[in-house]
Amino acid sequence: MFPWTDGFRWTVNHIVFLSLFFAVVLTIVTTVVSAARRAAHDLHRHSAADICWKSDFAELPVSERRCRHELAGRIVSRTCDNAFDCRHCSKYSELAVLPAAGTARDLAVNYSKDRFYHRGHTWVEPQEDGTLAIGLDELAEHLIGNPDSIAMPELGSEIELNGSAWRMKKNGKEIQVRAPIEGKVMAIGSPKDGWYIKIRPRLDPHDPATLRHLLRGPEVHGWLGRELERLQLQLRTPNTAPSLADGGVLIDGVMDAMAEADWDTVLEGTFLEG
Amino acid sequence: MKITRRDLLVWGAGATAGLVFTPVPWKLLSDVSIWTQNWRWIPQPTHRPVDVKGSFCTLCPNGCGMRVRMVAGWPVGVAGVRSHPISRGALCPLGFAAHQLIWHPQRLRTVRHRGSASSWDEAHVAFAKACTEGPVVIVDGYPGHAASSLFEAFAEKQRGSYRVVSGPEAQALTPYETWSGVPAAALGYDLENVRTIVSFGAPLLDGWGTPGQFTRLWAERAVGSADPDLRLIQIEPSLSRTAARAWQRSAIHPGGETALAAGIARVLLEEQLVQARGPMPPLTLAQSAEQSGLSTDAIRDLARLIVGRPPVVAIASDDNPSIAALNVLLGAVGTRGGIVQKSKHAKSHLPAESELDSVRAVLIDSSVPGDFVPRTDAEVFRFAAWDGGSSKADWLLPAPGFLEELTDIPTAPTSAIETYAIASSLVKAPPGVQSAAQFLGRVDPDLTPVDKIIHTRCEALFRARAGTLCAQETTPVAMIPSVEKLEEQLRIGAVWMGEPQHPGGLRCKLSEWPQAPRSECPPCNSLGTWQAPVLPPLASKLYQESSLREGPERRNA
Amino acid sequence: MSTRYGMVIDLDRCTGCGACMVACAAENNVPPLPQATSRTGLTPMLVRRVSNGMEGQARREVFIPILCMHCEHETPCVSVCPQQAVELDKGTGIVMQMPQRCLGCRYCMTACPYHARYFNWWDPAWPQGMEKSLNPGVAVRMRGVVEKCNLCHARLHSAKEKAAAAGKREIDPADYVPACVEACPTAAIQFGNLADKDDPVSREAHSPDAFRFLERIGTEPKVYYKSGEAWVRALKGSVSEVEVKRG
Amino acid sequence: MASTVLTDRRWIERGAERASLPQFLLWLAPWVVVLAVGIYAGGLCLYYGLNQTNMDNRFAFGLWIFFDLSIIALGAGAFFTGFLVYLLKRTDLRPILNTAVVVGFICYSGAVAILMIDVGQPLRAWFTFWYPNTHSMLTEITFCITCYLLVLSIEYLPILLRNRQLRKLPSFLVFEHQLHKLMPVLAGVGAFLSFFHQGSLGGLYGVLRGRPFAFRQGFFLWPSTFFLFILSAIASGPSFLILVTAAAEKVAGKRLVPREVFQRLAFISGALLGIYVIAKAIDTLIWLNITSPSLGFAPWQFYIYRPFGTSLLFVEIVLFGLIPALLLTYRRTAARRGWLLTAAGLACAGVVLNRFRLTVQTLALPTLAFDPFLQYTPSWQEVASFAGVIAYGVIVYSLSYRYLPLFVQLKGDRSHVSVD
Amino acid sequence: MNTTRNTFVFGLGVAIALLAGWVIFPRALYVRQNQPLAFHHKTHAEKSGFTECGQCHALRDDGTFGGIPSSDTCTSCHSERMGASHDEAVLVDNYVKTGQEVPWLVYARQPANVWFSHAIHVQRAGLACAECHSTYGQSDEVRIYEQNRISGYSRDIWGHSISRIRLGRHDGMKMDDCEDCHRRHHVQVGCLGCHQ
Repeated sequence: MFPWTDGFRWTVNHIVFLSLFFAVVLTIVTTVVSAARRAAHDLHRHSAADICWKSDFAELPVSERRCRHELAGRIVSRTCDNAFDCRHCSKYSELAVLPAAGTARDLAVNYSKDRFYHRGHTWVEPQEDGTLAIGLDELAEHLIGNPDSIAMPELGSEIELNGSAWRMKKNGKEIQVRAPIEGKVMAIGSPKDGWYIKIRPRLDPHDPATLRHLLRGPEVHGWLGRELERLQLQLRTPNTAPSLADGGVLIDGVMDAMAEADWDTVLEGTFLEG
Repeated sequence: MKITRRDLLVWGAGATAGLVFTPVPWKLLSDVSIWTQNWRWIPQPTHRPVDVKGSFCTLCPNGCGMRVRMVAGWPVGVAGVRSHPISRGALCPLGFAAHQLIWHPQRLRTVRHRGSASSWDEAHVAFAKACTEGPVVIVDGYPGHAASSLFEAFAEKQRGSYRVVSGPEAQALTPYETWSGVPAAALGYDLENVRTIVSFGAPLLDGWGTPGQFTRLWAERAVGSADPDLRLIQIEPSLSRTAARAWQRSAIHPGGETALAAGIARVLLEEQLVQARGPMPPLTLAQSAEQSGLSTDAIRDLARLIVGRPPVVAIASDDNPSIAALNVLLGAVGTRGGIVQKSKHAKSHLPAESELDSVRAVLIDSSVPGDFVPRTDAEVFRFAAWDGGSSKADWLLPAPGFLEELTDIPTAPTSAIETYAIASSLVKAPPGVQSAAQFLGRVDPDLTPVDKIIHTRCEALFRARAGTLCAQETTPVAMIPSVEKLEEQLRIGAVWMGEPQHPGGLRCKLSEWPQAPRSECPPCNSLGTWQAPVLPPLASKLYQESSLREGPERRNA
Repeated sequence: MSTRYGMVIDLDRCTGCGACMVACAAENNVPPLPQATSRTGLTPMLVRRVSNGMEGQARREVFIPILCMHCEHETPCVSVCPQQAVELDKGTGIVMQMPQRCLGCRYCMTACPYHARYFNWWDPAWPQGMEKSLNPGVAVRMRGVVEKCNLCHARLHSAKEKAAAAGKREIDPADYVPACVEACPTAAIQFGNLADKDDPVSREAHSPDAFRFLERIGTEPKVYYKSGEAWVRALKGSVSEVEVKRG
Repeated sequence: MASTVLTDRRWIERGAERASLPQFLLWLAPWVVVLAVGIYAGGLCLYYGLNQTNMDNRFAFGLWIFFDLSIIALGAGAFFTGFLVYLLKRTDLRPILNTAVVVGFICYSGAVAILMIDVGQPLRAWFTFWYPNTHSMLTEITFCITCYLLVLSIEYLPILLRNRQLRKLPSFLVFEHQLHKLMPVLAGVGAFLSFFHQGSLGGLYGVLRGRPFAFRQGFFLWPSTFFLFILSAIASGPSFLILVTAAAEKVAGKRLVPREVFQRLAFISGALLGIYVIAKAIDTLIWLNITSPSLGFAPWQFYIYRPFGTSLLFVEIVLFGLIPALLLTYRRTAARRGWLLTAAGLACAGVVLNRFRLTVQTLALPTLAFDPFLQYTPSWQEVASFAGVIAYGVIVYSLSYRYLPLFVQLKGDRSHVSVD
Repeated sequence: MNTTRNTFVFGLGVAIALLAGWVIFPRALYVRQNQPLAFHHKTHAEKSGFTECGQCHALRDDGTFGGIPSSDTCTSCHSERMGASHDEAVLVDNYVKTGQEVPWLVYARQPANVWFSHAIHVQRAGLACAECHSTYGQSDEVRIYEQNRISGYSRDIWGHSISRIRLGRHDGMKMDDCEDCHRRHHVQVGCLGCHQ
C-alpha cells in the first residue's frame, strides 16, 4: 500500500494500480466534503428556503407553472422558468407593458385590487408605517374555515421568500403557508384581524421592484380562475357536477364540508407544498 | 441550557470524526488480526532443545530401528535408522506416527475388573489366588524377549504353561518345523541371496516381515529393468499393492493357492525341472487348474518361469503346507537363498490356541494383539496399553505403552540372521501402569527381573565374542572392551548382528504330499500382516483422508 | 547461481505404503481430524492410486505421490493470491505459503491444477495431551487458511542455523532432507538441487523416463516423476491425451 | 388519533399511494424471517468456520462465488444507467435512475456481505489493501467493489434524504441539493470502477492457466473474459432493471415509469447483448481451437460430463443470448409487455448461466488425467445465507419504494394507468 | 446562534475522542505485570564478572538459542540465600530448591509463527545484542512487562509509541522493524525466511 509496507514493489503495474486507487478515493472524499461545505455555506446564507422552493417549483406540473402575463391574458401561453421570481425575470418588463385582456366573468371568490398576491394564496398589503401586512386570500380562508391551530413565527425572526411564513393545522392536516416576501416579523395578527403577520421587508418597501414578483389585478383574476378550476376538479366527487367557478359562492370551511376528499392533494396544490 | 437529541447527534458525529484521527480504530484492526493469527485454543509446539535418542519400534515383533527426537522429555518425531542391518532406515506408516500413541484416546490408565474400576492390589490378590488354585497359562506375543523368559520361568514354577501368539510370517514357517524338527522360531528367509520369489499372497511389499528389509532389497534389485535381478512373482486373487508392483502376477481364484502349489509341483516333477523325485501331489493338473482358476498351460508356464532363475523360494501368507512342500521340491529348504536355520538355541512353543480346558487363569501380555481372544472360561488377566478390542478380558490391566518400558528385541521372525537390540524406556510411563513382567515380579519376587535378564543376555553375547555391533559404524563384538560397554551401546540404539549361519543344517523329509484345507484369502488392505493394537491418529491420512487404503474403521474415535 | 530445490519421484519404486504421508503430517504438525474426508482432509503429501483402466490380468496400477510441484514459471498460485501470502522464493525456488498472511479466499486452490493445496476447514485439534508431540519449528496453522507443502521448511531453518553456528554460509545438503524423502522405504523420492548439473536429481530429471504432470500448461513444475512403463508416463497429459479410467 | 398509531403516512410522499402499514408489514414478515435464518446461517459459518459449508479442497469455490458473480453482473444496471444519464446526457432515462441506484446498492452490499462469510479469515480481509498483489484479479475486484460500494452508498444518500420528513430538515435538504449537483462526478467514478471490476470478475477465472476450461488468452494483463464480462454485465443490467421495475409495477398496480424508458432500456440491452453474443461466440471458437489445444486439452473433454454437455453451450449462446437480443432490439416485440419481460428474463438467465458455468463447471472438470469429475451440493447454511441476501434485497427495495421517491413523477399528474 | 452551538458540541466530541484515543486507550490496551523476581542485570554482571550477554544467554551447539538460563544456573550461586530480600527467599525456596523454572515474562517473545535465529543474526551478521534488546542488559531496573489484551503480544513488539511514528532505534520488534533492518543491510529473505 505504501512504500514502507511489506510487499510494496516499485513496478509500473503496482504504481499505476495504487495511484489509480488513491485518485479514486481522493475524488470520492473531495466530492462529499465539497458538497458538505457548500451545504454549510447555503445554510449560512439562509438560502435553504430558496433551494427548497426551486426544487419544489421544478416538480410543479406545467399547468401550475403559467407565467403571470399569460394569466393576465397579455400573451397566449408562457411557462415560467424562473420559479415565479419576476424580480430577476429578463422578460418581465417587455411583457408587462402589453395590454391585459378584460376580466370577463366574476369569480366565486373576491380579491382586492390593491393587494399583491402570492401563488401560495397569500396577499401582501403595504402599511403606512412601511411594514407589510400578510394574510391568506379568500380562497384559502374558505377552504380551511377556522384552523384548529396556528403556529406563528417568533417576533423579530426573519422569514424568507417562498419559505415557511406560518403553519396551520386543520383536521390533522399540516399546512405550511409560504411567505410571499422576505423580511423581519414585526407583528403577529390572527384570522379575525384580517391579517396574520406584519413584516419589515428586507428591501426598500417603496421600490416597486420589491413587490414585483407578486400578482396584481387581472393576473390575480386569471390565476384564481384557474385555481378554482383545479379545486373543483380535485374536489369533485364522481356524481357531483362542477359547482364553483360558475358564479356559485365558495362556502366557508370546505375542509369540514367535504371531509372525505383527498385533502393531501388539494392542500398540496393550493399551498404549493413540497 | 438543556441538551437536545440534536446535540447528542452532533456530539456523536464529532466523536466519530475525532476517533478517526486517533490510534483506536487502526490499532484495534491490527491487534484483532494478530489475534486471529495466535488463537489461544490452537496448540503450538514448545520451544525447548531437541535431543535425538536411538531406540526401536515395539509395535510389532520386527523391532525396526528408530531415531526419536525428544523435546522436554516427550517424543516429537521418529525416523528410521539407516545403520540398522535389517530395517535399514525404513519404518512402516504406523511407525512414523507411533510416538503419538502415548496420548492415544484409547490409552488404558486404570485397572478394570469386568468393566468396573478396580486396583492393582485387587488384581494381585485375584491372580495370586488363581495361581494357588490351579494351572495358569501365560500368553506372549513376542516370544524370545527378556520378559518371555520371565514368563516361562513363572509358568514353570506354577506348573502352568507358556503359550505364544505368532504372526502369519512366523506361522508360515511351522510346516518346516514339523518336517525337520527345527523350531520355526529358528528359521528364516535368506532374502539377500534369493533371485526368484513366488509369493502366494504374502504382502511382501506391504509390511511383510521387517518392512524395510524386503522393500529395500526389492527397490535395489527388482526395479528399473524388464528382466530384473530379483524376480517377484505374486500369486493372488486380488490386485494387492504387492501384486500391483510385482514383476509377474497371476490372478487366481480365492483360496486357490493350495491347488496351484500342487499343480506347479506336478509340472516340476513331470517335466523334471527339479532334482526331487516326489512326492507327487494327488491332484491332476486339470483339477488344480480348475481349482486355482489358471489354465493348465498357464500353470506349466508358471512352473517353468519359477525355476528359470534359481535360487528360488516360495513364500506363503499363512501355514499352508502345500506351499511349504513346494519349497521342499524346489530345494529351497536349507539352501542359500531359501529357508535357512538362523539360530541354534531358539525354542518352539505351544501356540496359544491349543486347548485351554482345566486352566484356572490366563495372563495375556500386552505384546499380544488386541484382537486375540482366548477360547476359555478361565479368568483372563489382560495386559494392554490401549483398549484395542481387548476389553473382553475379566481383568484389563494398563501396561506401559510405546517407548515407555525397557525391553529387548530378539531376532525378527523372517530374518535369516540373528540380531539383538534393546529398546530402553525413553518416556516415563504414566502412574498406575505396570508391565506383565513387573506384575509377575510382585507375585513371585524370586523371578529375575527383565533388566537382569537383559544384562545376562548381554554377558552371553559378550562371552560368545561373535557377531558385530551395528551403530553409525559397525564394530566386531570381539573389539568391545567390556560387557558394560556392549550393553551401553545396545541401550542407546546399537544392534548386535550374529554371524550368517551356514545354510546346510536344515533337512526336511517329506514322504507324501501334505493334505491341506483350502486356505482363506489373506487380508489385502490391512497395513502389513501384523495388526497394530490401535492406529495412531495420523493414520487418518491413509485411511480416511486419502483413497490410498480402504482400511479398517479407525479404532480411535 | 541460486539453488532450485526439486524432486524426482520414481513411480516404479513406489509401493504406496503411505509412509511419506504420515511422516509429512508428523513433521508439519498436521492435525489428525476424525471428521475429515478424502475431500476435506489435510494431506500436503498425498499418494494416489491410479490404474490403467483394464481389468483382470491386464490391469496395472501405479501409486503417485502428489505434493506441491513448486512451479517455477507463471506459478499459478503466486500470481492469484490477493495479498502476497504465496511467493516463489528467489533463493531456493520453493513456493512458500504463508498461513498467517492468508485470508482463506481459496483462489489459489482453484488455480492449482494439481490440487496440491488444502484448506483448514476445521480448527486443528489433537487428542488430549498429544499437543506435547508437536514438532518444534513448525507453527500450527489456524482454521480458515490454505496450506500446502513448504518442502519441510523447518528442516531448512535448522540446517541454516547449524551452518551459521558453525560459521558457514552454505548449508550441508545432508542437513536438509524433507520428511517424505527421508521416510520412503524404497528411496523412490529423490530430493536435490535441480540447478546443479552434477546433482544426481537434476541428472535423473533429464532421463528419458522422467516427466512432469501437465507439462504443456507451461508452469515448469520442479517435481519430476519417472517410470519405465509407457502407460504411466502417458498420465502426464490431460484426459484427452490419456485413455485411462480415473481412479 | 388512534388511527395514527398504526400509520406512517407522514413518512410517505404526499399523494403517493401505498399499501396500509399493516399490509406492508405483512408483506415484509416472510422476508424478514428468511433474512433472519440467513443471518443465523452466516453466523454459524463465521463462528464454526467453513466446515459448515459443503465446499471442499477440490470445490474450493461454491454457491457463494457463483452468487456474487451473478448479482454483481445484474447490478451493473446502476453504473450503466448513471453513466448514460449523467455522462452521455441520456436524460430520458432519468425516471429509472433512482431505482437503478437502489438495485445496484442492494446487489453490491449483498455481494460484499457474502464475500465476508466466504473467506476463511474475514478479520484479516483488510490485508488485501495493505499488502496488495496487483497481479491478482481478486485484488482488483476487492479494491473496485469496496470503492464502488462506497460510491453507491453516496449515490443512495440523496434519494434517502428526499424522504418527506428528512427533507424538512434544512441541513439535509441543502446537503442533498449540493450532493445531487455533484452526482456526475460520482457517476463517472462509478463507471470507471465498475468497468474494471466487472472485467476483473471475468479475469478471475480467465487467468487460471491451471484450469483450461476457464483459461483464455487476452490483451495486455486481461484475458478475453475480462471484456466479455463487462459486455454481458452492461447488457443484462438494463434487462434486470426492466424486470425489477415491472415487478414493482405489478405490486403497485400502476405504471411507474413511462413506456419509452422501457423501450430505451430494452434496445440498449438488446443491442449490447447482440454484440456480446457475437464476441462470446468468437471467443469460444478461439478457445476451443487454439487456446486449450495448445495446453494439451481437446475440446471434447470439456463436454463429455453430464450435465455440462454442448447443449448447455447452445442454451447459453443462442437461447439465452441471441434470441433475447433479437426480441429486445426488434421494436414490435419490445413494445409488447409480455415479449419484453420474457426477453429481459432470458437475457438475465443468460448471464447467470454464464457465471454458473464459469464458476462451477471449471471446478467440476478434471485437470490431471486421473482426476475424477466432481459433484458438489451446497449445505443448508450456504443456501440459507444465499436466500438471506435475496430477502435483504427485497426488504431494502420495498422500504425504499415505500418511503423514497424511487420513481420521479410530476406532482399533480395522477394518471392511474393500470398495468397491461 | 444555532450554528455556533453545533460547532461547539461537535468540537467537544472531537476533543473527547482525541483524549480517549491518545491518552486513555494506550493505557487500557495493555495489562501491566511484574516479573516474578526483581532480577538486576547490572548487579549480576558486577558480582559474577560476566561481561558478555552470551555467557548466560548462550547458543546451543546446534545453533539454537538458549534464551533465559534455567533455574539450575541460578543454583550455582543461589543454592543458599545470599541476601535478606524477599525475592531472594522466593528464588531459593520456590525455584532453586524445587528445581522449578522461574516463569520469567519475556519482553522480546515473538509469536509461534516467527522463526528468528540468534545464530544467524549474532554469529554470522555480527549484530550487537543491544541492536534489538536495547541496553536492558546493563540496566539495574526491573521493567514492567506489558501485555496486549487482544493480541497477547509483549508491548516491546509494537513498540512504546502507540502511533509508531516516533519510535526509538531500539523500540519495536514488529515485522516492519525487521524489514527495515533487512532493507538497510540489503538482506533479502522470503516469507518463510523468518516465519515458520
